[in-house]
Amino acid sequence: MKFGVVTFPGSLDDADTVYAVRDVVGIETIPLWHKDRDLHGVDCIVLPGGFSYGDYLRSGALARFAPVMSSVVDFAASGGLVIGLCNGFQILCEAGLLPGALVRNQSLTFVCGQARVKVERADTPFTGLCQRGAVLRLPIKHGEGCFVADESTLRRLEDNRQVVVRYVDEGGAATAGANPNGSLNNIAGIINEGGNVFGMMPHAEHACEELLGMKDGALFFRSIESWVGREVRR
Amino acid sequence: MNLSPVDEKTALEHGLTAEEYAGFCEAIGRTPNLVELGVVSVMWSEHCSYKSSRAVLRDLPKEGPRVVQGPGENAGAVSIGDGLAAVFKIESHNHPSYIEPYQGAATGVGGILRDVFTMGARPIANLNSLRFGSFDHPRTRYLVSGVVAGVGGYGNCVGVPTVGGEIYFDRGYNENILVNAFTLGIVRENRIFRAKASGIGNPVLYVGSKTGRDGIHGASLLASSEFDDETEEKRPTVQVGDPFTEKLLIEACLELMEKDAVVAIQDMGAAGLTSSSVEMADRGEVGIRIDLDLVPKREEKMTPYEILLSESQERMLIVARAGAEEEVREVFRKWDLDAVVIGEVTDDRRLRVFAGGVEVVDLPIAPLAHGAPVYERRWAPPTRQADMQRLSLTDVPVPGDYNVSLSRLLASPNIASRRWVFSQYDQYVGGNTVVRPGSDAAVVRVKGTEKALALSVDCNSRYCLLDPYVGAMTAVVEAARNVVCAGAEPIGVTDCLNFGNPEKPEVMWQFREAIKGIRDACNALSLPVVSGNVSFYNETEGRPIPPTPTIAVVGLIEDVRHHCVQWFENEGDLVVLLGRTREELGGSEYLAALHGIVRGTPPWMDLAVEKAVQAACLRAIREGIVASAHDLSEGGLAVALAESCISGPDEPLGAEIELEASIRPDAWLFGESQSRILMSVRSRHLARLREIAAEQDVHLTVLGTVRGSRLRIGRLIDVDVHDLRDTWASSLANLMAGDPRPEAV
Amino acid sequence: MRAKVYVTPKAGVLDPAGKATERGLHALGFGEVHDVRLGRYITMEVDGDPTDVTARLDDMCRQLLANGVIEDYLFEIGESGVE
Amino acid sequence: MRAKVYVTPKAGVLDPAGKATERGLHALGFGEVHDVRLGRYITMEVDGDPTDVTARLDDMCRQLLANGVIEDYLFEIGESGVE
Ligand SMILES: Nc1ncnc2c1ncn2[C@@H]1O[C@H](COP(=O)(O)OP(=O)(O)O)[C@@H](O)[C@H]1O
Ligand SMILES: [Mg+2]
Repeated sequence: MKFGVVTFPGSLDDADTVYAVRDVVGIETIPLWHKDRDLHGVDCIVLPGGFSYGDYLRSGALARFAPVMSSVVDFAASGGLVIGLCNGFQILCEAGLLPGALVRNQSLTFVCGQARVKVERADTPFTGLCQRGAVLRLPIKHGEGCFVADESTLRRLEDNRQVVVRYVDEGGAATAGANPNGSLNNIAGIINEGGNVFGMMPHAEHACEELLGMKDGALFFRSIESWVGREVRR
Repeated sequence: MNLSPVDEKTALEHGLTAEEYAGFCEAIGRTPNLVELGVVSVMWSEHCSYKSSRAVLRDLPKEGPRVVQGPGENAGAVSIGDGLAAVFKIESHNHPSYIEPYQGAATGVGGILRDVFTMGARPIANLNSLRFGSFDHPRTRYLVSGVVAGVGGYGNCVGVPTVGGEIYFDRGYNENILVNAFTLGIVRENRIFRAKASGIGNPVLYVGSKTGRDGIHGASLLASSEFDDETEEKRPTVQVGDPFTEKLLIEACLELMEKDAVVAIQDMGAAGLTSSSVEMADRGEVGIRIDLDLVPKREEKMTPYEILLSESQERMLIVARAGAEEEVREVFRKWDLDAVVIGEVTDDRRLRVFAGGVEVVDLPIAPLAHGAPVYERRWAPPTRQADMQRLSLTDVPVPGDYNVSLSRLLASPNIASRRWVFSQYDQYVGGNTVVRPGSDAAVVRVKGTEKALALSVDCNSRYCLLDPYVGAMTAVVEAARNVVCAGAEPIGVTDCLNFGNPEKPEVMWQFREAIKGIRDACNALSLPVVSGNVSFYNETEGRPIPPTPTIAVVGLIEDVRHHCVQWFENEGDLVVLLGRTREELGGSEYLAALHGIVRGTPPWMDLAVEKAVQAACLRAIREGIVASAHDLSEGGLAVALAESCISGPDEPLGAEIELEASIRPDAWLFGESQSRILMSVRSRHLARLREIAAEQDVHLTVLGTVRGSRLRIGRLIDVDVHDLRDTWASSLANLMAGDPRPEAV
Repeated sequence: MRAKVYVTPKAGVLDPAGKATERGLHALGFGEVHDVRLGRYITMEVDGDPTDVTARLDDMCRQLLANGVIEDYLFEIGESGVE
Repeated sequence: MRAKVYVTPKAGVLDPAGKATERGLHALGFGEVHDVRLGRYITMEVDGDPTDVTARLDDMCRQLLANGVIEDYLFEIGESGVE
């Protein structure tokens, strides 16, 4: 099992992701460079957090044109696993690999803190080791994390059970108070119809180490590892 | 291009005095032209030359066994072992932030980051220290929301976490806010880069953003007729930051520094190309020749004057090894940045600048740099000083209901939770933040080692107003005490000295007293000052700000597992106080917020006692017997107790304090006696803690027990901690909610 | 030649920035304002044959300047309109 | 009535967003583009006497919609212009 973490100009959590997955969780992980189309045989691509190209026009708008992204699109089309965290989620939406878009937080301010998310689907490659309904604690830090989509898209997402994680309160209820950015239906992360492309605003990579206060994030990377392991055996 | 000699009138318009102008003419043996006048006026400005402060700053202790780089470079550096050094500095960006709060604060953060990564250090943490006017001033909310968004906007986008800081509100800053930004970076000790040009013939490269007409000094001057034919746009423009480019610049510079190509490097900060080239040449005792035609420009028809004095952001000047030009260009190309050879190092110890084939500047380096004037400004205490220090407590009524007093104090903008501020900052990026904002000091681990660094920035300017000597001392020891409470040994200081007009004797007196205070405190705690910044002329309509010598302390934790936080951890732990409580209310937040009184003398400071308390606390934390440690500051014992109950990430814990007041109850609860630390420990560790305290001759009192969900203090206070938390947690957000202006619509 | 591009949030798509701006205006006493929508206004110089420019601008908008999922766009070419 | 507000970075002020957008357009093969500047486009409904609206809008721009230190603004009232 090998992860590849893409560095775009302006990526910020790329090195942290490599460190967390490789050195803390202990799964082979290599950096990928935005100008390089070669994916170096990775099993899962991570699009990390940050402000790719400054995110000045719209977050994620420019990153999708990087040379590496054409390989990512092909990889996803052939069923490869892709996970986008924060800016990575924004890029996946901009690239059309995930539906909807992420716009300015309702508060119009950047928000950093801990969020609780409920795992709505434990049968995806990204969440296989989670309990369905489990409430995880993960950091968030973004200015444009408000998930929006038109009504029919939103309905389709819910009907197809593509919402993987949702912002909830301690009791597991998706209340307005638990919603840090105004996302429709408290959506924190979604998966594509094919079930191989996943994006979420919370930062799994910053929740892998007890010393840093949270470790639920490691579940996502371990889930992917175990899913890939099973695929290989099959 | 007009290169004829200037006259004295123009020199005065540039802010030089008649004597300075005459002195400069004499030093260079002729009358400068306008471009040269621009160069000398910025080099001799207070900001670049430290002409009013240099003589006084000599007093600060700058040496110590850990010091790798003291003041004089872009930033200071102290060794943290394992071949690594911590590089840090704090800097002000006060005036720009008042004019344009978002961009002013943002570019302040950008500037201090460059100071640190020019040394070869990767920035891993930012702090910010902010001062605003009171909430009844119409501009305060606008300034607060803009500055906080700007600090976050820049730091978040470059990927350096903001892990702490301070923010205070006081009428004294109504028209003159303070924005001080701090950056800490880590570097291998033997790979520190300095800004000392050398190697005759070595190329000088310009890297980063293009030059525009940003923030050129002397706004009034630009309107002078001399510029009519050459300047399209006379209006001086505000500097706008581009954190994305800065991020690329960080990566490119650090990557380049891994190679053997860089001889010297400096960022283009205040006075841009001028000060960076002059200072690099001065340190290396060489000359420098620059061709302005080669400088990448953003705008057309820029004059040599504008190019030399532009303060466009995200730019650096590099002296490279001859022959390494292509290597430099290649690295910058990888990061999509400009890198252009614009000149070379020369042996004539002169600054020579060419434009359009014409020599527009030919000046000796020495008089521009260390030849700048040094003033012994006159000083005298303000006439009101003695009066301000008079306080008669008999005239201060004791509160009827201490629950109400506590709750009002917790809602005071100077004590309430700062979450509204720091939730706008990325605290996680970098993956090193062990203790995020919200405890006495932030803790960041040092990857690849067992170590961590604790950081705190502090200054109680009310104390400094009432007694700048004691106030400045207190700033140092409080920052150090915060770091100790996190389990760290303080190892270095950087200061940002924000004062009024130094030409006023009262301001100079405040400044001198403050320096003495910093000196004495640093000497007592064996703390070197390795970098700093002076910001004078913080006044409006003749009224100076309260003296604000902001102090940041960096502390070392040898084993990151032994870090400590301020909130109670376990039901049943004993609550213990180190240090003594005196009947002291002068300068307290209690008097100011609840009685509207700002007078008296600040709390007594005994440096020997302080040192002992810190030593005892650190010892106990290192032995692993402390569950929580919290410095007592604004709001005193009661506020510290409340904070330990409610500031943690989980459910609040209550406490039962049996002890009764032995002095005036409001002084006992809310007085701000120094050198005190509130701890919680498992009862089985009490005996050992007593031993440690006895060894250091530190007074120890067992106050009570962590228990339940009420905070009960003797017969004075009995409240539900959830209520306290709600009051404390929502206050700043409520105060800011009155701001109709969403930042950067 | 000069081109101006107007990008607006699609009708029906949540516009938090527009809403916040409206709240801000109300708080400042401009209660007469409603339906505030916040978009982008992009100006640029474009070289080339005027007949091609329209098609090129349309490409730019579709590929980059607007996000078709949530935004509409319009553009103008030439010296007319608001500077 | 309908109002449209155009907010643009002042001439000479660095516009990182415009710069990044220009670079993005170049990378996408739109090399014919230069001087890209990025501003805001705000639309709203305003009630009230048409003769007062101009003054009110000017106030809104100065107080909230534009940052006078680094931005210029312009507005249009009525049905004309780009929707
Ligand atoms: N401007 C700011 N930016 C980031 N963190 C801040 C800021 N102001 C305060 N904080 C954080 O809030 C907490 C409380 O600050 P403060 O009241 O100054 O603490 P103390 O009195 O212990 O020095 C600290 O953790 C501090 O780092
Ligand atoms: Mg403090």
